[in-house]
Amino acid sequence: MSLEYTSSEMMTVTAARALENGSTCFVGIGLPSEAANLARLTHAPDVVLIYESGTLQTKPNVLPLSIGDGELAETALTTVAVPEMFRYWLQGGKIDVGFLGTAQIDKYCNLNTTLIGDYREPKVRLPGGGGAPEIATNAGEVFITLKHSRRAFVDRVDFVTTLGFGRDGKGRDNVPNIGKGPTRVITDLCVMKPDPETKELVVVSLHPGVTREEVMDATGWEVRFADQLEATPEPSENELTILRELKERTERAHAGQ
Amino acid sequence: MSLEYTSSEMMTVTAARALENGSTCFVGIGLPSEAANLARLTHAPDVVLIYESGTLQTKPNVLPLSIGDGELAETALTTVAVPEMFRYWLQGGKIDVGFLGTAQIDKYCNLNTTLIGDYREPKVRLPGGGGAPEIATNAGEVFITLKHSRRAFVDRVDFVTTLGFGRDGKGRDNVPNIGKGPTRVITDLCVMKPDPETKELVVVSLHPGVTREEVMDATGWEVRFADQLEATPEPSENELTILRELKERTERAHAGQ
Amino acid sequence: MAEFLSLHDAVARYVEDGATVAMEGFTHLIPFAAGHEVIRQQKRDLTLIRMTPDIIYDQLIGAGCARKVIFSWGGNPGVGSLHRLRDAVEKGWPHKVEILEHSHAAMACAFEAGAAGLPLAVLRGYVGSELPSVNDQIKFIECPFTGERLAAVPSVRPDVSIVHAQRADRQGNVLVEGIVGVQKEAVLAARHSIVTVEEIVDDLDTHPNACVIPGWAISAIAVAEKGALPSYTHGYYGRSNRFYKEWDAIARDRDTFTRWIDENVHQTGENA
Amino acid sequence: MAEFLSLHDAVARYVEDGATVAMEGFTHLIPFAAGHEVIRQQKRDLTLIRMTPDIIYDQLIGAGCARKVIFSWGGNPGVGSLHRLRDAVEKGWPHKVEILEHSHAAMACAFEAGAAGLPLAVLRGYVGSELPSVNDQIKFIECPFTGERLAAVPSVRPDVSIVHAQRADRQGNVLVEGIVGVQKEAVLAARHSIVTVEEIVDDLDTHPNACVIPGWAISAIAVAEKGALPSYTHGYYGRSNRFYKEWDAIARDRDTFTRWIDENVHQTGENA
Repeated sequence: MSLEYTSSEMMTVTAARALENGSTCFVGIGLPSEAANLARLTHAPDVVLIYESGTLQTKPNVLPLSIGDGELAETALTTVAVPEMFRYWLQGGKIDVGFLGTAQIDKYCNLNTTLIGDYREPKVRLPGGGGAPEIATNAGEVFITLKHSRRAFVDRVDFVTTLGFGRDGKGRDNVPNIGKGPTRVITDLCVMKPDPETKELVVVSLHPGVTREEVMDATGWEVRFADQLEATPEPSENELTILRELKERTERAHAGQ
Repeated sequence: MSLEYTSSEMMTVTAARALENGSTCFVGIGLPSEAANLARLTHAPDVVLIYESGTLQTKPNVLPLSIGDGELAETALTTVAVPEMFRYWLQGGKIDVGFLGTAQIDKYCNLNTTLIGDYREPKVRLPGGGGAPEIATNAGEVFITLKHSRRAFVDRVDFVTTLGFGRDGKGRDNVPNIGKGPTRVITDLCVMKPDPETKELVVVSLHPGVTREEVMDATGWEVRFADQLEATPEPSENELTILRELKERTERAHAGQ
Repeated sequence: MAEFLSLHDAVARYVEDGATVAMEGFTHLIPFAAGHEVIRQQKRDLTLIRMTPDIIYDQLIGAGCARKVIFSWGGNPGVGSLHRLRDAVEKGWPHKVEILEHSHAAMACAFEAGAAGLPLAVLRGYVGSELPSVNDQIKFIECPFTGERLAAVPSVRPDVSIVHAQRADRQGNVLVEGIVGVQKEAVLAARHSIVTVEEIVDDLDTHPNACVIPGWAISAIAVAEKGALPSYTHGYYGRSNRFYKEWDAIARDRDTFTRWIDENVHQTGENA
Repeated sequence: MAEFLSLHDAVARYVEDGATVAMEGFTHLIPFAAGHEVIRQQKRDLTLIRMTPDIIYDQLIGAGCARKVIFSWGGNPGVGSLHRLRDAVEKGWPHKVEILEHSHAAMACAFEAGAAGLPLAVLRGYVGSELPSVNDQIKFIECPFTGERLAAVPSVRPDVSIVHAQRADRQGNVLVEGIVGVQKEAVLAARHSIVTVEEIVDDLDTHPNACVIPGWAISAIAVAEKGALPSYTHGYYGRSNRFYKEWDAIARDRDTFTRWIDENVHQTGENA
């Protein structure tokens, strides 16, 4: 039996599945938050979700619009001050997975959320680093999720806001007390992982119905595919139901405010 | 009309009077705590008492035996973690007066609470620095109260646990972001203040009935007296009553535990 | 000791042209009423510090109050860009605004260090990021024990910090509850501070380790009911996510923005 | 994820001979029951870290468990000396104990830095004190922004931290309330941690910003009713000031001390 689902849903479900039950996850707002909460509501009931607003072990019933929605504090185990969040919980090494989105990402998984163009004369000014620069280096590993497009997937980011593996893939070599960095990138087309040697992002799994050409067209460098390219498993009916209910609840809640 | 009172009571009342209403005081346990609470219960109802256990703006009904008695937390505005206490409240410059006791004090108002004798082969091991080294430098000014004796008032302390004005009286010169240091020492015999130039402790006021000879006998250096030596005012009946009630309440409370 | 002032008087007294101002509140408890008062009083050349500029700084920047913005994430949360911030940075409207940007971790540590009276904050940060190449206030030091290279940033020590909180008692002690952000740090780090509150009560009615800022650590307290809207006050009212979304269209256009400020800030007065 | 263990098993598993151990609790919530279990299991060569050694370390030192003590104030609060600590330092009984001493401010910052995963803590400390001349772990750095000389100490990162708290829920989340000291920092700074609690409950029943240590940040939880006596547990029982005073006579004499430990620790077992 074949289910109907959108490529966005495919992305979210795949991203959610990456998160192991029981792990502690520092959650970025937007797509990462959607995926992390879907994980919590499906296979990972004991995943610990932490938002940079200080909400520790939170279980929002609807997705937050902002990183500090009241829902996050109301359903948290406790809420700590923001300096404590970054010092004790992130830098203190308590986070297994940092889950991030980004505006731009390059071949070596560096992230740009600062600007397009030149720093002093930006074409487009983006929001900036936020928590990402230290999430990416202080968390045990990093998952990244974003929609696949040539605008987003570039050969070299305009600005390295947040370290993937550096301009040359060696940015984490010999750095003490640093996490593994990005271990997977989940898009609406595929899953990519850094090559164990070169750290170049490689497509390891194609989503159902997606062709290599589509991925190549949406990627700003000559993207490589793993020798053993896998097919991403489809979402289950249960996952789709729960995701859709979550999004409906969210929309209802936010429309009312 | 002449009141009966002990030299200890005279000391406590005089120390209490030093504390201005509305000031914030970081309180050491023992004599300083007794004096600070007497101040709060008499002329300084709005004095803010802070103990290093994290109890902020506390109003104990009985004197604490330890720096962290339950009474302190129960009557505090709020209680913060100890790192916050030392970082935000003391080092952050929120304390007007640090109120300290000591085992040894010298001519330049340096305090020793570490040991008598040589550090590696101590004759007597004392408790150590505790909060004093940073209270003495980070508070706006410092009051010291202790009983007068040759054992306590020495020419040179065996060990500078806590800076008064250094071995040569110049220990605070040109040090940035440092408090005024000790501005008065209140004993059971007299009040002493550092000479504005040399920083040597000078007797500025004798308690009623105390002679210069008694002070000289109890001081381990050739102590100087101010040109305009004053007579410390006697305790009032009200102060004595309140002090005695406080000590009675305290004894009753501690005996019951 | 905190003085109880009207919001007008508190802003008039403590926010001077050219001052360095931190208005904090991490999504929660953003001091919008105070921000509007700063706009009404046409303060100029402010250096605005804030981890997440949010709509409040978009309004101040668009209204011409800012000379410089120090921040770590400048967006309309969950919605998109801050159009007034972008217009100022990209096109210099209403005038050029300088920016100095950090990461959240660095700014959070810098507020903490400011509250702690230190000149610098030390963190394991900025590794591999290019932010240090565009922010000369980010330096690196070597740990004298391990040799590890660590980032250092100057502490945040504003001339005045402005925060919003649930309530104050009659002695001026303030309760902050829920997402407390860096509000306490902002107040303690600043030379002066203004706290707006929903209400003044006889008894704060708190638990033993509540986040309470004592009155003697605050310069002025002003009652500003619903003073955090469109952000929210835990226990009082929710966030107007709708307004955050609507702001996108308002702020996108210079004229629409100016009209909105005229109608909703200038023409209303303090109790709007 | 915190495992629920008996106190015996928790100590047996996590406290190894030669380990660096922090038993914290600032006057309040001192983990006496756990300390006694360490004595019963005759752990040896421990490096004991604690801001205020107090009676608990006097007992461990006298019982021969300690090789080194790192502290900032070693006394019987409000009573006098720790005679066992003094006897070990001054006369080497039952064997020589090394000491490394700090100020409270430095140790509090060192715990904070340990929890924050940093190798060092920076503070405005030790100015004019001679402690740096007898503690080679105190260094000074220069602020790269202001040139100010600041003290630096290594962060505290124990092999195992042991603290006592009011209660845990069934997921192992722990509430600490009242004088919270450096307990949370001790747990977060350590490689392993044991938390003893008065009771296990279905619901911690806390307020939004309570000091709660999540179960996944703790190694083991053991129920130890009255586990902080003669210190106290806010909301459960008071401090036995009387015992603190009585301890002076017990600890003054080696034989009296040894007899007391035999009768009150060795012969009693975990549930004494």
